[in-house]
Amino acid sequence: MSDRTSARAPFGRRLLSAIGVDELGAYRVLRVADDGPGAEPGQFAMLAAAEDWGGGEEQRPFLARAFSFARQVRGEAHFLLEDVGPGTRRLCELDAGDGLWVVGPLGRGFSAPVAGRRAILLGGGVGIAPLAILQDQLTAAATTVLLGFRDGARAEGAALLDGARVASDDGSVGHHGRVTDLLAEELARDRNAIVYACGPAAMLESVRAMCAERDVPAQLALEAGMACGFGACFGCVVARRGGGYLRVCVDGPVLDAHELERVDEHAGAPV
Amino acid sequence: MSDRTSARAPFGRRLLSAIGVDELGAYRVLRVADDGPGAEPGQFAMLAAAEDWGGGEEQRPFLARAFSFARQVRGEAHFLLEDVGPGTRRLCELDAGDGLWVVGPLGRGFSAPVAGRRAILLGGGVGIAPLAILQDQLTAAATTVLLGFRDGARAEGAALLDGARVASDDGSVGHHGRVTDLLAEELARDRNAIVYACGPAAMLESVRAMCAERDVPAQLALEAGMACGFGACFGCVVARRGGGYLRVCVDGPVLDAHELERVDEHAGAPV
Amino acid sequence: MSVSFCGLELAHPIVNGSGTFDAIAAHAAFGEELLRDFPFAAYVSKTITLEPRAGNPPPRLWEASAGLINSIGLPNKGLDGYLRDDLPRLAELCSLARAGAGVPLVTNVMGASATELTRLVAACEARSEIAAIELNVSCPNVETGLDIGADPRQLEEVVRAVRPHTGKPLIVKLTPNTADVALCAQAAEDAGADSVSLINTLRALALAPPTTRGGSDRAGGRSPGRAWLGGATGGLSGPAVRVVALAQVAAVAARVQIPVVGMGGVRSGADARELLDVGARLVAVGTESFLDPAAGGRIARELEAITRV
Amino acid sequence: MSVSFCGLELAHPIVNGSGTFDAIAAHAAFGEELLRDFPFAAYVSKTITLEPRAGNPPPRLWEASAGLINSIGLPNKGLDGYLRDDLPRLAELCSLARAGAGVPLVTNVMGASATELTRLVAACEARSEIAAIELNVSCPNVETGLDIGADPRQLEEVVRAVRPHTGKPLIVKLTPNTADVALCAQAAEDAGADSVSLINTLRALALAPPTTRGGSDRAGGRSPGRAWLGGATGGLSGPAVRVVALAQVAAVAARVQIPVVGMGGVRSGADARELLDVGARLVAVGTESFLDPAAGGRIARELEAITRV
Ligand SMILES: Cc1cc2nc3c(=O)[nH]c(=O)nc-3n(C[C@H](O)[C@H](O)[C@H](O)COP(=O)(O)OP(=O)(O)OC[C@H]3O[C@@H](n4cnc5c(N)ncnc54)[C@H](O)[C@@H]3O)c2cc1C
Ligand SMILES: Cc1cc2nc3c(=O)[nH]c(=O)nc-3n(C[C@H](O)[C@H](O)[C@H](O)COP(=O)(O)OP(=O)(O)OC[C@H]3O[C@@H](n4cnc5c(N)ncnc54)[C@H](O)[C@@H]3O)c2cc1C
Ligand SMILES: Cc1cc2nc3c(=O)[nH]c(=O)nc-3n(C[C@H](O)[C@H](O)[C@H](O)COP(=O)(O)O)c2cc1C
Ligand SMILES: Cc1cc2nc3c(=O)[nH]c(=O)nc-3n(C[C@H](O)[C@H](O)[C@H](O)COP(=O)(O)O)c2cc1C
Ligand code: FES
Ligand code: FES
Repeated sequence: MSDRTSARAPFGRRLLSAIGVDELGAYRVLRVADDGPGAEPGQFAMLAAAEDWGGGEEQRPFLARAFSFARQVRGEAHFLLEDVGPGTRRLCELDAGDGLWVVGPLGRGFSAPVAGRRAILLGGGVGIAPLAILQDQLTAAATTVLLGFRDGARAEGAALLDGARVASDDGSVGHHGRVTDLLAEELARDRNAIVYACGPAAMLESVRAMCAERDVPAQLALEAGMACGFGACFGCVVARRGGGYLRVCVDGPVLDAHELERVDEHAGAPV
Repeated sequence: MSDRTSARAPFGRRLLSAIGVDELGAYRVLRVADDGPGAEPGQFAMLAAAEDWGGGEEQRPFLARAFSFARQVRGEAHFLLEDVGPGTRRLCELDAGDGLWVVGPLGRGFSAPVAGRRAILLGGGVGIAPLAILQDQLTAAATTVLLGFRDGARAEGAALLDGARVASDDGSVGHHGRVTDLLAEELARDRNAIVYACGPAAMLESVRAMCAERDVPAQLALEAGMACGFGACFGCVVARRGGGYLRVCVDGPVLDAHELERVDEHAGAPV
Repeated sequence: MSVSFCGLELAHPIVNGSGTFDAIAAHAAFGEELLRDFPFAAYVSKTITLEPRAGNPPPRLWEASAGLINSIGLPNKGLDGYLRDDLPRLAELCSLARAGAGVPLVTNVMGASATELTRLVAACEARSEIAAIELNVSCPNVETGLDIGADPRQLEEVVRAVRPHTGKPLIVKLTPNTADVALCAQAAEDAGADSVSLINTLRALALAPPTTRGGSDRAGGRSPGRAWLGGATGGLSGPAVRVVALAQVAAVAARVQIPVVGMGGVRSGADARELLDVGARLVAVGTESFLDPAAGGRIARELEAITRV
Repeated sequence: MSVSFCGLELAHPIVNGSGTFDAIAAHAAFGEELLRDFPFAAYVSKTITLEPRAGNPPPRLWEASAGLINSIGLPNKGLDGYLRDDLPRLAELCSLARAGAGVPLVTNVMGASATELTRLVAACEARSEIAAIELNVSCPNVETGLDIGADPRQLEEVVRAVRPHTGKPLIVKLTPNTADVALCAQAAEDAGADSVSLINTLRALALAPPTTRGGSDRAGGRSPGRAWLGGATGGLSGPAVRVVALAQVAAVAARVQIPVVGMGGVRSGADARELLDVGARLVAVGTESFLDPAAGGRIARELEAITRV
């Protein structure tokens, strides 16, 4: 994991093939045979099925879809999928050997924790994906993992990381309430930490606010509707503190909490 | 088989399911579980796959596609398919149990042979489809079957009918030449016949001309690009003798040769 | 979901787009089921002209990405033929539609000039079977239709000339091939139109594929840029145009007071809901009926289900 | 497949559509491979305005049927920022592109008036890095861009005013949201334009989905007809508009003598071939680059393969 210089993507989309799609509670883990460059934790790829992408009543999906690298192991890239629409649905239905158009790794990932600070990995819903690959590479630093989910089926996603404290909105698993309650506890216990967060906009916004208040550094992995993923369309913006906009795909997806006034409602993972 | 009053289609598209797709040389036979009304020989249905219809680079197919009933047996409707584009390709890839949107049976079929006349069934390429179901129902009348194909792989389609004399453009099977050569022979031998023809436009045109010359009645099953299949779009027309146009989907697809000045280049089966 | 439109009480807001549903042919194909489950709350005839028209030479259709290009060329029997043969039959079918409840019959007419349109409208005025009249000033396949509809001034003149000749609801069908469709809608309203409908098809072009299915060239030798359609250019409809239609309908509904009939690429109740949400009073279904003759009814039911939520 | 365009010699006919490829960002993402396999034979900058613009608030994108609606709002650093920061960097990248062979740099500018446009053009004239200038009079997201471009008279005035201020090739990018685009092209030619380019995006609207992925309503309670895009209406691009673009490019190429840059929904060499066949000199690729940053190069190769046949 580097300091804000991230892995470079091969130019042009690559045709890779799916190894398989495994269930993980309410989520799916898509495994892709990927001989490409290693991804920085927090980087993403634009994915589209090579066959049967679009059509039907909606005549969608048309564009590729953005997904965080959840893990990279021996020539495999793993992506954590939540079926929220036609694109994710199609990707969840990929069979072993099916072709996949891939552009990436793209964007700027998480940066290394300041020495001596505990790394708190805080994820909500499918937003836990980039924290898994982050944990894989944070071997050195002491880490605390806090994950929040809507319900029990989604909470099974926690298996993607080691030693997670879990919260669920419906109380079916772990703490009955928000994962940010757990963050409050942890920071109350020891503030000498850096927070790496990814999840719904509302969650990211309270993480931003809490960390600002307690003056704890925080890196937020944002989301935004994307057409290209490499800075071409200027479509994926969020408001930057002090005016103007940032392109989530090239200025992020990981942004330092200080770069934002607040986290826009559109800038988070599927709720 | 009636006299120009054809079977009526249920109103609205029906969701049927594919039983399977069998190879028949260069063609495929799509078998569909169909509890609908019996089709008249020459009638057709508009078909579209319920899933994965469209999308991809071309963002096609969008409309349903027209196919002649090739056979109906115990709750099964059979269609003979030739892969000539995205729609036929998708239909050729249907798996057992896959859903299919079906509108039909549509159009006006062949009419019964005048008593005492021999029925000559003349087909070219995938145009042999409606002749199979016609033969099934022509039990009474004496019939002669003449089929022409581009090559050997296509000529295997002849198995769809009984006792066919075959011609092939490349000479790989049967008569080396055009199926209309065989028609000339047959009519030279005995003109007391009625010709039922379906195939490429050029073939239908020479059948029309030959029969007109020899004043042998002929019924031609035409094709045309169709959007609806039930007379709604006025898109499927061919020029009518004496001016104006006929809608192939409702005035045909089977037309009496006399209704046409000539067979338009767009009015035949895939070449 | 019943709705009133220019004094007509409709069972639901879904009607057909002119020229996309031939009730006579559909009845022949589908029989009584069509009448029992008639998909539209009002029936709109295809465009009628003063003189008979054979329409454009084939091919008349091209499948585009998520859409259809047509160049039909308004084939019709002409005013006299329509009044003599088709109108009585259509009126009968409309009276039997929806299991006898009946649906109003709208006749769509097009003329090359105010004079022609006036004759057409006056003739419709005289026929009690006709509940409302739609002026097609927007068909991209016919020069005049385009010109009149695209220019607010000309459009206003024509509608003013026609208006006095009928007391029936007068719907002006606008062309989408214009810089500011709201201006055209405004002109129609100022001239006394009771409603505007849109969108008609977007001008589009399809070229003959260099090679046909057999690999042999239909045209005999590559002829670059050769138009596929017998009518050369055509009109694009279907899902591809839906969001363009939505923008135009929203702009028009925001501008005029008269009810708007919105159409363009509607495939579902959700699509219809969007047109209503931006201000349309009725929604017309065209191309989707080609994929499913019963689409109008399905869309009306889906619409009711969403709306009840 | 080399082609000459307004005195520039291009290696092939494929360029990028303005605003659809940020060479600086792409170089940061893909590195030297981008320069080695640079997908375009000329590079067109995104639209530059006199003053800096932040662009429209998000969301800025909506996926339509076989297309994309955008409401970006022309974010840019303004003329001074462009000349100071971006132009030198873009010029450097263009000179290194195609393994050092280099590609000409076209700068696209937009102004709310002839005066603004004149200042922009004059400034570009003074910079040797700029090989040609494209006037954006067609952006549907910005009122003025639309108005100027849609009205042949206004368009002619503006181009006449601007023309004397540059000796560089002047390309006028036309709006497709007009009644007769050939008339606008004619006006541009009469006023001294060296080329016209089209189509820009079709005005389109997307509504916020009543419920979001979680089933909860983003807006808090159904708000019918609420626009999804921060800029309200947007512009449609991609395959959905291809046949509309083909019709407009054909109409324009038939009308004017100056070379035409055709674009709209091009995904393949076959699509590009069709635009060339109806009279375009160059073909621009926009939305397809989003699906594949290297699309331009692939399309150029496919085009060459078809054309050789
Ligand atoms: C950097 C980044 C990383 C991501 N990582 C992951 C990940 O690891 N795992 C994961 O599951 N997801 C991830 N996402 C989110 C994922 O990209 C989206 O869920 C996906 O694009 C949805 O596509 P869809 O077709 O399934 O759903 P869509 O139909 O695109 O709908 C998804 C949401 O978009 C909106 N929407 C609905 N219709 C449209 C439309 N026509 N046009 C535009 N927006 C519409 C609605 O809010 C809807 O809820 C990531 C996103 C980004 C930007
Ligand atoms: C009454 C009737 C009965 C038929 N019966 C049979 C049958 O039994 N078996 C069978 O295999 N076929 C039959 N056909 C033909 C069949 O409908 C067509 O082969 C099919 O529609 C082709 O669809 P596609 O998507 O595979 O190919 P398409 O892409 O539609 O191409 C097929 C041909 O259409 C033209 N074409 C190409 N692109 C387009 C486009 N974008 N829009 C419009 N035209 C285009 C070209 O000439 C091309 O060769 C019948 C047709 C009719 C009208
Ligand atoms: C095949 C076809 C024929 C049409 N004929 C007419 C017509 O005769 N008169 C008319 O006003 N509009 C006509 N239209 C336009 C439709 O009424 C409608 O405005 C347009 O198709 C957009 O709606 P849709 O996308 O739901 O089809 C026709 C459209 C199609 C596709
Ligand atoms: C996201 C996006 C941004 C665009 N920005 C500009 C722009 O800044 N200036 C301009 O003249 N055209 C702009 N366009 C229009 C394109 O250059 C092109 O004309 C249009 O997208 C049609 O081509 P396509 O279908 O290949 O994308 C933009 C298009 C898109 C999709
Ligand atoms: S997604 Fe296109 S600029 Fe970010
Ligand atoms: S296919 Fe529509 S009228 Fe024949």
